[in-house]
Amino acid sequence: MVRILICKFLEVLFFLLFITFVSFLFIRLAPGDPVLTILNVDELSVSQEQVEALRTELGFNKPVLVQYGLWLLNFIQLDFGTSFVTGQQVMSMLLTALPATLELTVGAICVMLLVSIPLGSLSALYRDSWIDKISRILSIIGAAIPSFWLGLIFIDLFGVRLSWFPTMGRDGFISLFLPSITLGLAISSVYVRLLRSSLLDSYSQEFIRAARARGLSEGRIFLFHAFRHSIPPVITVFGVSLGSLIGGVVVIEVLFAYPGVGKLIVDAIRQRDYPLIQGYILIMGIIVFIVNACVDLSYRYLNPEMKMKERENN
Amino acid sequence: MKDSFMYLSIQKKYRWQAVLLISFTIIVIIACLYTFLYLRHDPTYTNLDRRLEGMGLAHPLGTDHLGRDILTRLLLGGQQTIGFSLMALGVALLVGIPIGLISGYKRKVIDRIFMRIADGFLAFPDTIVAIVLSGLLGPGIGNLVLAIVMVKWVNYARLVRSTVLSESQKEYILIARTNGLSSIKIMRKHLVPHILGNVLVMASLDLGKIILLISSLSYIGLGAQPPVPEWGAMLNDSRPHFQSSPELMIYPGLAIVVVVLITNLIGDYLRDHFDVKKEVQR
Amino acid sequence: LNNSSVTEEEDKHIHFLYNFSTNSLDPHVDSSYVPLRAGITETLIRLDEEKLSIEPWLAESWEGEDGQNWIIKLREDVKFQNGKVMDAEAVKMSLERAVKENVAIQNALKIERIDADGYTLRIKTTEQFPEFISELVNPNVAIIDVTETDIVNQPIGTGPFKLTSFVPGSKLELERFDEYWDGASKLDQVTFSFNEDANARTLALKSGQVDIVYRPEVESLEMLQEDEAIEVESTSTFRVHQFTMNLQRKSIQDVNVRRAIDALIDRQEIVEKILLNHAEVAVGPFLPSLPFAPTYDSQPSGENVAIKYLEKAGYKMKDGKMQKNGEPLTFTLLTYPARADLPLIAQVFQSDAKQIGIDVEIRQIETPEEFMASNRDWDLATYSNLTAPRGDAGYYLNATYHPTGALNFSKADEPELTAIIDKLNQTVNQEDRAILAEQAADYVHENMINSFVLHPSTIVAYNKNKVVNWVTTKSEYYMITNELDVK
Amino acid sequence: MILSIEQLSVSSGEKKIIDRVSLSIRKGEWYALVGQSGSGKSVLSQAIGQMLPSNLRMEGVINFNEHNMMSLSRKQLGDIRGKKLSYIFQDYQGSFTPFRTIGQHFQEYQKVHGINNKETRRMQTLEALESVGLDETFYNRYAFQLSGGQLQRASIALALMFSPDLVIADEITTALDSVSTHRILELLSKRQKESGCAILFITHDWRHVRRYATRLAIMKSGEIIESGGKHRILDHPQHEYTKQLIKAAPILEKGLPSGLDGEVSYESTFC
Amino acid sequence: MNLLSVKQLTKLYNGQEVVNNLSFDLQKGECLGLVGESGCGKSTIARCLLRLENIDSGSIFFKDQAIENLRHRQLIPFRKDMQIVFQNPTAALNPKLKIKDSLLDPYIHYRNDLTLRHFSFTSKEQFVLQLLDAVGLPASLAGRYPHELSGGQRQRVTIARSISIEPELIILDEPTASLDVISQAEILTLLTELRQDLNLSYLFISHDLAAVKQLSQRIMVMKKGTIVDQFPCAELFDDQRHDYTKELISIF
Ligand SMILES: Nc1ncnc2c1ncn2[C@@H]1O[C@H](COP(=O)(O)OP(=O)(O)OP(=O)(O)O)[C@@H](O)[C@H]1O
Ligand SMILES: Nc1ncnc2c1ncn2[C@@H]1O[C@H](COP(=O)(O)OP(=O)(O)OP(=O)(O)O)[C@@H](O)[C@H]1O
Ligand SMILES: [Mg+2]
Ligand SMILES: [Mg+2]
Repeated sequence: MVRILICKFLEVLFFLLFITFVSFLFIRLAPGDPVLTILNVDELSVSQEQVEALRTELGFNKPVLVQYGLWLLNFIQLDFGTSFVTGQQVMSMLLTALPATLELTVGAICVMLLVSIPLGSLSALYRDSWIDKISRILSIIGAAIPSFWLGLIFIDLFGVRLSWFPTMGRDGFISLFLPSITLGLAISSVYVRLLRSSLLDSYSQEFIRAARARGLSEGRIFLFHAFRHSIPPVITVFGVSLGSLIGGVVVIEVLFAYPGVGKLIVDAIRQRDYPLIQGYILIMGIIVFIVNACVDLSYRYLNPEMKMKERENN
Repeated sequence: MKDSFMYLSIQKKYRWQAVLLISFTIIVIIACLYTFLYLRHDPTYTNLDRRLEGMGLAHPLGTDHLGRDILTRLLLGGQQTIGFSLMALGVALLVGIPIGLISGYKRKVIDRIFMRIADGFLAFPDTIVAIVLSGLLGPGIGNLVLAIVMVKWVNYARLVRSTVLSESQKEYILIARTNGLSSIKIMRKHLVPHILGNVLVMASLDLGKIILLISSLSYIGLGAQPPVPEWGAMLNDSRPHFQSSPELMIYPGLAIVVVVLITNLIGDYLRDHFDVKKEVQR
Repeated sequence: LNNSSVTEEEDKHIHFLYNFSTNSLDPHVDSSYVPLRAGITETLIRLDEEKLSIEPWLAESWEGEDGQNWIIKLREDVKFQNGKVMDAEAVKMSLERAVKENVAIQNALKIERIDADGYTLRIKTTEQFPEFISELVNPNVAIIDVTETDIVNQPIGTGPFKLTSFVPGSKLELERFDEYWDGASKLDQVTFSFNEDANARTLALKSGQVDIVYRPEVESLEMLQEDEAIEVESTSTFRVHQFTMNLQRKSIQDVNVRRAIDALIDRQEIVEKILLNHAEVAVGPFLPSLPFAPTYDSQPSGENVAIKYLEKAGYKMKDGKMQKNGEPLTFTLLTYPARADLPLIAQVFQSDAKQIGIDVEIRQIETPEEFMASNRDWDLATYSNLTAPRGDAGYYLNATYHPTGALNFSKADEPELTAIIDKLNQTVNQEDRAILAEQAADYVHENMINSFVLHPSTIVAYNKNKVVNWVTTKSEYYMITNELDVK
Repeated sequence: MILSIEQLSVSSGEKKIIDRVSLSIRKGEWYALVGQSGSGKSVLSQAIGQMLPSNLRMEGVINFNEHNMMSLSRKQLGDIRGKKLSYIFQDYQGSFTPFRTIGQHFQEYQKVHGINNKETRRMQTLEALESVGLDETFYNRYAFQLSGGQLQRASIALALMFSPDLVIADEITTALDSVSTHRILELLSKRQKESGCAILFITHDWRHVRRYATRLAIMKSGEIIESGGKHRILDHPQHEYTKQLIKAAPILEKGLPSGLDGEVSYESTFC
Repeated sequence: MNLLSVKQLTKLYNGQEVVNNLSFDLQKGECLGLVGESGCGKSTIARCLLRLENIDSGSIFFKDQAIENLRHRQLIPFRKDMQIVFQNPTAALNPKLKIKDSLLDPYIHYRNDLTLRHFSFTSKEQFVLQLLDAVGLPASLAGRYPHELSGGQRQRVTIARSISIEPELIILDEPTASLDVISQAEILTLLTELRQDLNLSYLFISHDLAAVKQLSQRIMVMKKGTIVDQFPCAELFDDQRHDYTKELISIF
């Protein structure tokens, strides 16, 4: 048990080192730096010596490896640095913005579940019926519509013409609707199709026939046998596509002026706010890692075979 | 998930779809070729006196906010968008397939190294990498392609690797080994044909995603540069006119939807096609 | 506008929508200047929007004949929003914090020492620095109570409104400060929110969610104007859109080529068709209404003029290309998307140049300053610059034309011009400064070091059935004031 | 007569999979169904319980226990299936839902057939497992933790739980090795004798027919080409195909063509 | 002369002995049957003999040469004299290759080291036809893909492939288990004929006593990784047989 914990710990450590190092490299090797932004050259007079002086002060003239080492040293002391632009602690900025993003993501996932579970199940259960055809067409079209485009249409329709929802910002529960519906719809087409095919796969399994032979009702078979068997592939895909979900959040946040980490990072990239970018990548990496660990755990729960094997190995 | 098919397993049903798909694709290709061979309008010619004109004989779809012909730009944009997506996909395939093959077949050290690298890459959310990378390297479609390759190759390497891992357990590979084939020959002769189907399916489904990714990055200003008429960039350009001339956003948006739809349909079609065969084999 | 008629009887409230967002409210650091703009903080000196010169604000008066030792007298009736009195000691601490927290401010103020005495401040600058007082207009030099703990999220200033809540990146809720020294506002509350999407801002005004919108989408103005209830105001700013010329490039070094480029820019059409008249054609860098802006003779422009200049420079049209010694004339033109009209101007220029056989390659970059400084393989760049942000020409001339200036992307090194600027830096008297600034501007125009396109306007749209006393300022510094009211 | 099938046809689109088959099974008998691969044996067996996939159409008459199976409602069918008519399938692993324990399968099975007391259900489950030689440690195990033979035994226990009138066993031993096969069939035969149910036994293996069946039918391309008593067919096959089939069977010792003396008693090797 | 001789072969999987200290000899031209219930290690032996799997201890002599430690290159001359036929013909044929290509696969790789005695041909097509003919398949199958064939036909193809380079030893790992009785009988007959025609040696693995008895001269009975009984075919019903053998006979 102790060995496994140590292994897991080392794995996390390796992982963190890897993503921070690679992102550090990319960020620092990319052209451009934030010195001119910091000095507000647009409005204040600055001489080239002052620019160089600041560059030296921030350590941009040191070799990348040394910079990384220094960053790592701070990181170990749980100091993620301060934003060049706002002068605030990077972590506190990210943590204040994170709840908004989480809300949006959870909202989107709820929409996704609300859409894809009924649609996917119905089209699998009534294969080739009109409902199946409609949901298939919808999901194919859904996969082809750019989310930002859909969002604009929603803003125009529900925000302006109908005035049902606010078009922007984060102002209570109601402002969550449009962005999370947009994002939710954008991702759900994948899951409708996935759930459908996964259910069909389950229904072609022998144990469904066996359950029928035992006289179980169709409802029971769906709930307790087929549906549960269909979840793992869906979860796998969820884990794998988490990255594009997080990316989708960025686009949606920009579109809806939603004050989450996505908007934060787009600004940070524009202003070359290195510590913030670095912190963002770190946090997202950790989130992806945690979610994927949960996905692994859920396998263990959903698939007793894995659970037992694990137990034997220990 | 072994067989995830969208359509009936009856092959006859595919035929009309195939016809539809092929004709769609041909239309798109012809349209793009048309502009390539014969441009009625210079896509970068601005004429501020004729901005935001509606449909008409001279400009079938009207003009944009700088008085340029929308149809020409739309078609040229098709070449850009599709061309660059294909390029990104192609490079990702060229990188991913060999690595996946080697790491799946050779296992041991190579595989372990690869798996670590792949894990690392997967830890970065792909869209984020693309955003950060193209944001940092500066806007420009070349950088965007590079960013997409960086995030996509891993998927192919993994797919190939897992196919190879499961295939190389099969007895025909054992027999090939007893028959003295070298690793390279086994890979080339027995494994490559096997993975191509899967890769093709995944690639055609990916194409749509890449098109969407390129245009959404262009939309938030990280993609193509003006006056290149990339569809996402066109959408971005037309954003200010969303209220007054919504058609400026409708055309490129619809173009994206249609092309992605086609690639998705092709992908689904291929997937079913390959799956049906598998069914028979079982 | 369905909600507009419903004005609350008991609660006077205005919702203002701004075009930038900020994640920090630190008045000394935040470069979006939101605390000042939202009426939380104030500076010692302010810009008089009518005369376009500086006037005292929290200060009462100032002296500084030698341009290095300054004496500033403060108003004695000013209180911070926490009830503390603003005296020289508090101002000193506030200034010191600004200098400490913000390198840019440190560079801009060049303060050597501050002494506080009752309501009098004595400040010594490190060198002779005539612009010192005008630099105090900078919103990042706002006066706050630095003894407060959470300056980033809860700054305490002297302005007419105090902060009640702040959602980073989203909005501020403000409430009237009853003890405001210049007469408390009649409004009870103000919401100051951000949205960076111009479309979304327009939509928010149309749907009645907000009352005042800063920079609505230009393209949608016509539609807004159709609405009886909406007033659209547009005021030219101190900003100029210019073509920066890279004087290190061979072809650009020829003044006739520069003149040809200048002649090719169809300013009138750009102003009319791209900015829809919400801009003023620019010949020189300074807004014509500024005291030191030179007057220019009208000059011929257009393709033919450009071709003439090019012929003077030795170029000939051959095979549809403008050529000299068999070398076709081509330009690489930089532009960046942060100011949406710049890429459009670039594209129009590209198209116009093509008509006379010049190929222009547009390269879009993200951070123009950094890129232009470190890469020199470009000929032209569209750039937008504040030319007299605090009513003084010193900043722009130093930054853009002095060989040591950080914004000297042309790499201009003209001894005559440098001498004028150096002299300007020694001159304290306002009239003399104006003359020198004019000289410099004339020199720039004469030698076509940069070419100027237009002064964009600030556009503000508001619900005129509700909002009273809104003023759109040229400096864009002052937005929420104690005068603002609702019907 | 437990089951009588008259003129049953099953078709998929235009193609006839089963062509006018008639067959009847008596109470308590062991009825074997032998035939070519793909001749429609499994389809026939599924048609009896109305469990055909939706793309197959069927016509004809199936009378089970005086009920016309075709005219029953879903609810009534559910009651018959599992209670009066039960199935054992070839794929032992697949007969159990992978994420439910053996005990849960038994529990659920009894619950849907009206046994409401949980403790009773548990007791009966343990008893049933006991009767096929599985002790209570198997109660909490998952299917993948059992060997093929053990799983088939559990399936048998499950199928015989409510003493059905007819058990349909579709190639239940082809996936098992010879030793396990033997044990399973011995067990099935023993349990059949105890409960008195009839068995429709689908197989490829003449040895099993010879040893256990009372009557048999031979199928080829969707038709029953020959049916009758075991000895009649084994000793005097009429149809050419039947002759071929019998001839092709591997023979270990000479002189046992009919299986008459195959019914020699021997020590049961299990328990 | 012993064609194959195995001495104290042991193979571990995850620390468990799957094949335990096993020794046997196989003469040239002989068919040796190996029976035992599933999971007792029969296939493992087959893989070890072909060196598809490294063994943990013991030695394998093929034509009196030890091959247990040879590397890939050094093994080639031995491998061309041994072939294997697996239980599941579907998995043993590459689904993406046409039958004729699968058939020619070994020949193409060993062609330079081979001198064929039984087959003589001028073109590859001819060779394919001869091979198909040898296992009683129609020539029309050559251009098809594996999934277009029935199980019995596929198994014949794998047998044809294994004899294409005229090996001396063929390991038959349950070649008939997945087939129906009629096909089974046909395959067994075919194998017998081929053995006599080409002078082959077989190691015939099965758990079907009847099949083994029909094909082999000697029988080995295996249980849990060890050989418990070994005898000439004629002595199958003798009294001194091992208990396990008796059980196998009794349940037959
Ligand atoms: N759902 C279905 N749709 C269409 N055809 C089917 C379906 N199920 C079975 N068939 C066809 O019906 C025929 C009979 O199949 P069945 O499974 O009953 O054969 P079988 O006699 O059980 O064979 P085996 O001995 O191999 O199990 C086969 O040709 C098969 O292809
Ligand atoms: N690669 C492997 N890793 C771990 N264990 C294995 C491996 N291959 C086989 N085994 C184990 O070795 C034992 C013998 O397997 P083998 O396949 O040789 O049996 P067999 O006699 O051929 O059985 P069958 O008659 O079912 O083919 C089994 O218990 C199996 O689980
Ligand atoms: Mg069957
Ligand atoms: Mg085996």
